[in-house]
Amino acid sequence: MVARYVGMSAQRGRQWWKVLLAAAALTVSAAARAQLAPEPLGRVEELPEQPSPRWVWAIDLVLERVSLIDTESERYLGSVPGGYGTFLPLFPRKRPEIYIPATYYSRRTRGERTDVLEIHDRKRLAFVDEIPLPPKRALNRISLNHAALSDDDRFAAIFNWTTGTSLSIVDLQARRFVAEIDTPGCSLAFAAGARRFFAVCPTGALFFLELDEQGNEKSRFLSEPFFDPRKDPVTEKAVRIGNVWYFVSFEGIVHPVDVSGPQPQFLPTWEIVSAEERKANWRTGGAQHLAAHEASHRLFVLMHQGGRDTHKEPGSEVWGFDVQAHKRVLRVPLRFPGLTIYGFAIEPDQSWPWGTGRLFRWALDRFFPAAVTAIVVTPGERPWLITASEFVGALGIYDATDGQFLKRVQPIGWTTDLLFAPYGS
Amino acid sequence: MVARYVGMSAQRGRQWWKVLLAAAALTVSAAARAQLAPEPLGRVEELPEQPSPRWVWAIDLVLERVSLIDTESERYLGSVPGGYGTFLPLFPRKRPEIYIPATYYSRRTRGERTDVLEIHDRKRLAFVDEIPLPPKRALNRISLNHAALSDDDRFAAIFNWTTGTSLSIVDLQARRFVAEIDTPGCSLAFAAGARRFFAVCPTGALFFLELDEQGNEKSRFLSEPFFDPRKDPVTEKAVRIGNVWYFVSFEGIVHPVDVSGPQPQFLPTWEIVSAEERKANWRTGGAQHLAAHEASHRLFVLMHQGGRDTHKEPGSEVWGFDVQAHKRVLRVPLRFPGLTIYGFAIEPDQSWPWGTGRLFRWALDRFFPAAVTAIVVTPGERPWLITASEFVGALGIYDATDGQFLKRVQPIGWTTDLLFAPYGS
Amino acid sequence: MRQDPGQESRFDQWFAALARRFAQRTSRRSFLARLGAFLCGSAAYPLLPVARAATARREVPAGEPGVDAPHGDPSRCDYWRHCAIDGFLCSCCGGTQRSCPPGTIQSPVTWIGTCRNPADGKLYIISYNDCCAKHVCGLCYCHRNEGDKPVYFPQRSNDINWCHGIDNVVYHCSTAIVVGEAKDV
Amino acid sequence: MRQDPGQESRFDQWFAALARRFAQRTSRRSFLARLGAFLCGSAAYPLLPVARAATARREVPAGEPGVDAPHGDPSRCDYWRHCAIDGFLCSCCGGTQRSCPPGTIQSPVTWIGTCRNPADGKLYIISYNDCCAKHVCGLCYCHRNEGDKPVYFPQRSNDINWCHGIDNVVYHCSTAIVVGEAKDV
Repeated sequence: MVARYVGMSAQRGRQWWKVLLAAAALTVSAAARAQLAPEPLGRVEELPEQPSPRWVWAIDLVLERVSLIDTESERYLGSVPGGYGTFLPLFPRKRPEIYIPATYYSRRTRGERTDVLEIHDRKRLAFVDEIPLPPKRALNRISLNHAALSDDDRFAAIFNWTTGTSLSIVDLQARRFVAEIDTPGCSLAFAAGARRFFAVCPTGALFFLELDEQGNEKSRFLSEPFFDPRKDPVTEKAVRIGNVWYFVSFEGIVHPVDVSGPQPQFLPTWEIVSAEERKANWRTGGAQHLAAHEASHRLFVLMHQGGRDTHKEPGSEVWGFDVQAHKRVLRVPLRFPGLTIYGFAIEPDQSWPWGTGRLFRWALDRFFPAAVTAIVVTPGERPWLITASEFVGALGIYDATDGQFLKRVQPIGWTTDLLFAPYGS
Repeated sequence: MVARYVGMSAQRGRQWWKVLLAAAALTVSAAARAQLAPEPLGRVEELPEQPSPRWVWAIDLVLERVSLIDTESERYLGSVPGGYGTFLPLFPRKRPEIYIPATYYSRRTRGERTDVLEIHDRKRLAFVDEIPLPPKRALNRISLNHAALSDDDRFAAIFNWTTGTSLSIVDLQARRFVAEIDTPGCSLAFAAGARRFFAVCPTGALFFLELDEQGNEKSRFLSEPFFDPRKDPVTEKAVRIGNVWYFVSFEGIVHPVDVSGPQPQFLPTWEIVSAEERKANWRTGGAQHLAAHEASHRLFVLMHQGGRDTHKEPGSEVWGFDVQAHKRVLRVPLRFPGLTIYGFAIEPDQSWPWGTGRLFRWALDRFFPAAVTAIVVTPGERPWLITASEFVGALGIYDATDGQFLKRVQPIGWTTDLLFAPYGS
Repeated sequence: MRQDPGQESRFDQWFAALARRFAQRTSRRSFLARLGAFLCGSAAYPLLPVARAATARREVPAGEPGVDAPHGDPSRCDYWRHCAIDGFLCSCCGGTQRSCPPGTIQSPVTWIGTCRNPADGKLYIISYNDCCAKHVCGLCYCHRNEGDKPVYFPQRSNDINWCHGIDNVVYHCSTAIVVGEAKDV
Repeated sequence: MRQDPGQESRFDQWFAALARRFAQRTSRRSFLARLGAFLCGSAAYPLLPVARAATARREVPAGEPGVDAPHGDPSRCDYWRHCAIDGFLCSCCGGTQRSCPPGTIQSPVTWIGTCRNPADGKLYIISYNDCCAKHVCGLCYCHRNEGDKPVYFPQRSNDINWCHGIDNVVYHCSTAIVVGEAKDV
């Protein structure tokens, strides 16, 4: 709908070409007698069995879906719908499936509410099955860590928020809802082993939930507070490397939590900003401001310059840290991921007058705020840093090893909320 | 979501103001000791009993609703949701209600389909009741004349399209579905009296359906063809003045159909474009390219300059005709209704540097294509011509008597599909 | 419509003046803002210099102009087969001009157009089968109306939602499939 | 961030040059297009010179700055009560900063902020009750984070969907209601 005029301008262009064509047709037709054969109906595409580490999923809240993009070949591969409101897709390591905790009303925004865990096939990107859930899942602005898969893909935990808090446990092997287990005022859902999840409490403590083989509660454990939510809270957007979860606070303190043992180990904290950088007001912020690369033990943090309470402001740089050395090893100045309007990319091509293309690119990179709100890093050998800005359907691609800007991939939608690169090689 | 940065820029501004404020506060606080009282919770607005002729409803397909705007006071009054896909709201003359033929899937875009005729209260803009329909209503791009109310508001007819065609008849007094009545390949739904509807057939004929007191079929009648759909089809967007429906063809021929008698009377056709104008390629086009003013017997037609097959191209002028004299009495050059992005109006205000406001307005009106896709005229004494462009949430307002441009009313949404001014005084 | 060549120069003068003036009294950013505010509209509408969708799939059958020809790129609105299409191009949504994106269902019923293939100068009947059962694709919208008729003339109407003959009427995108050669009209 | 005054003049030169060059080789329309294409982005983002919503309702209680003061207009994001809001302003959606639009339901539970009223220099507790049960309003989005905390600290988190304590969690818009004076902190 939205780009009807675009179609029309193309049409105007066509009127003009028609003249040439008429001519062309006459001349050509004598020569080339290429006769097109009738084509089969009903063809539907399928994806290869083996996903690529550079396949990236991107949530678009306006188009109500999560889209799959091959950043290597720069192809839009397809999408999976998300239902009403925000949602967090889950990507199992073993099964060729995608799980979507989704919410529906019988009349779109009124009537009866139904929550389900949807199972979609990864090859056909088609709905397969749904598992009914208590209609309680949290519909918060940023859905990161609002659901989790156990390390063996057997169980899913979905975070419920009704002013009270709980976790819905689903057995993905048996494809059935197991139990709703209350979490004493603690929020979110993080995996910590094959039978364990944890949540963050308002006190700054962690609440651990151990499951039995059926997925019912086996035991629970409340840790000591490891930070002060009133002084300097950690964000909800922690990322995991191996058995360590990395929480980062508004002021840039990294709180590593090792969940390998029976009890969580709060490893020594460290800072991502030096004294001078702090003076220069460098802070982390954004919707998805952390990313990790397992193999190289790298933590990537989205940074900007701003005062207090700017913990949701978009970023202008990404800083890469070695989580073992606690040292910064990479500093990537960011560019705006790409200009799209109503799903159309504004990008120089042959139709642009000579020189204007280079001018446009230069001006875009030179004068345009990077405005990056989400980052992710692809797994595997030569990792790529993928960036997005929430009001455009575009991806900025960088070499995650040396920070080199590689390319833009667009259009991929109308808006871009969160990014996922789940397919390790 | 979409305008987060706007909030932020405001925020930056605020940082600056804080300084002033701190100062201000100190000085002021001593003097003005205005103490704000706690405010009540739970307040919900209601509309006045008596609607105004200058209340205009505007469909926004991106925000999935029809919004009510008081074009006189320039206030956004509220909205009614529309369910999945395109829809045509119905506005009864007698009851303080709004009817929405709506479609829902149990899982948003999959699962079981349910079609209902929704009843919403005009004062509270709240859902009241729903009447189940056969899940067959047509979901075409432009919903104009896809449903109709009988002249006495007793019955509604909803156009069904499943490659076959039919009408769903609803008794609005008893609030119950009465019957699905097939229309032999004929489409759309127009009112022609208290117990009669008609549809347009592919042959260029009209199909009339007479109902009994219960709303069941009493008799049917197929007219002679009154135009040639292959040569010069009339559009689906006919408007009504008294008992005459005015159909206008792609080439600008007006086909008036008088439905007052037991049989339709095809009145003499007339043209809206002179020979010279035709040479200058003046054509009618747009999504909602016709409007009518009952009292003054005026027909308003959205016009543009373009070649064949431009019957959906946006308009640059509105021409007003006296349907009795078949003469043009008004020619209104149009302006772009207004620039909005993500529901924000780009409009000069005190925050703009001196002079830039006037420059902006001047440039907008001088260089910007009018790009009008929908028009409507308010009923009553001093009618207003209301214009909209489908990719912006803005209304352009003109005096429908002398064509004077009066003002812009914005923002009213993200996109604007169709307009309705149903409240005659 | 408002293409008045006589205005060209006046406009440029005005524009240069405007630019200087803005630059003097406001910061670069707000300068861009004011200007952008006015222009972005223009950009968003008929004037939009949209690039062909780089993320689209370009499947080019033998006997067609080829992706680099003006009408040869299936991801462009002016691809020759699109002469009567109204919808989102499946080539941009995970499918091609001849196949549906993963997880959608192709509607068996449809409307048709008659388009000329520049490569052989012949007219072909093009069937614009919709791909259905997933929410609207939203990429590469294209609307052309050669021979389009109102909805009461279905087989030639591109305003109709053609997701029918299957159990879901949710529209996702449109294909453009060659049915056969048409008699020259 | 990229506010480098030193660039000012260079930019303007570049710009003037660009303008002339474009004007020479392209029509006014496509000139606007190219330029607009680049600028509209800038306009759509931090730089956007959005007007206050003319269609909003401005209910100004006694003891507040008043609509013409920078922080006095309830339809503006920088209205003093909005210091910790994240959502669409109900004043733009058919309600006011203190009441919900017709046909919505006000959530009884909510998050709060502490904002200073410029008119009396005092701090007030503001309750940002959501109006619910209608699809998102989409007008006058405003996001400010003074004192905002993560979702695990609910009473101070504006990222939480607060449509609760009623039978429908669909979010439409947010109010900003004075609960009472706060101890100066």
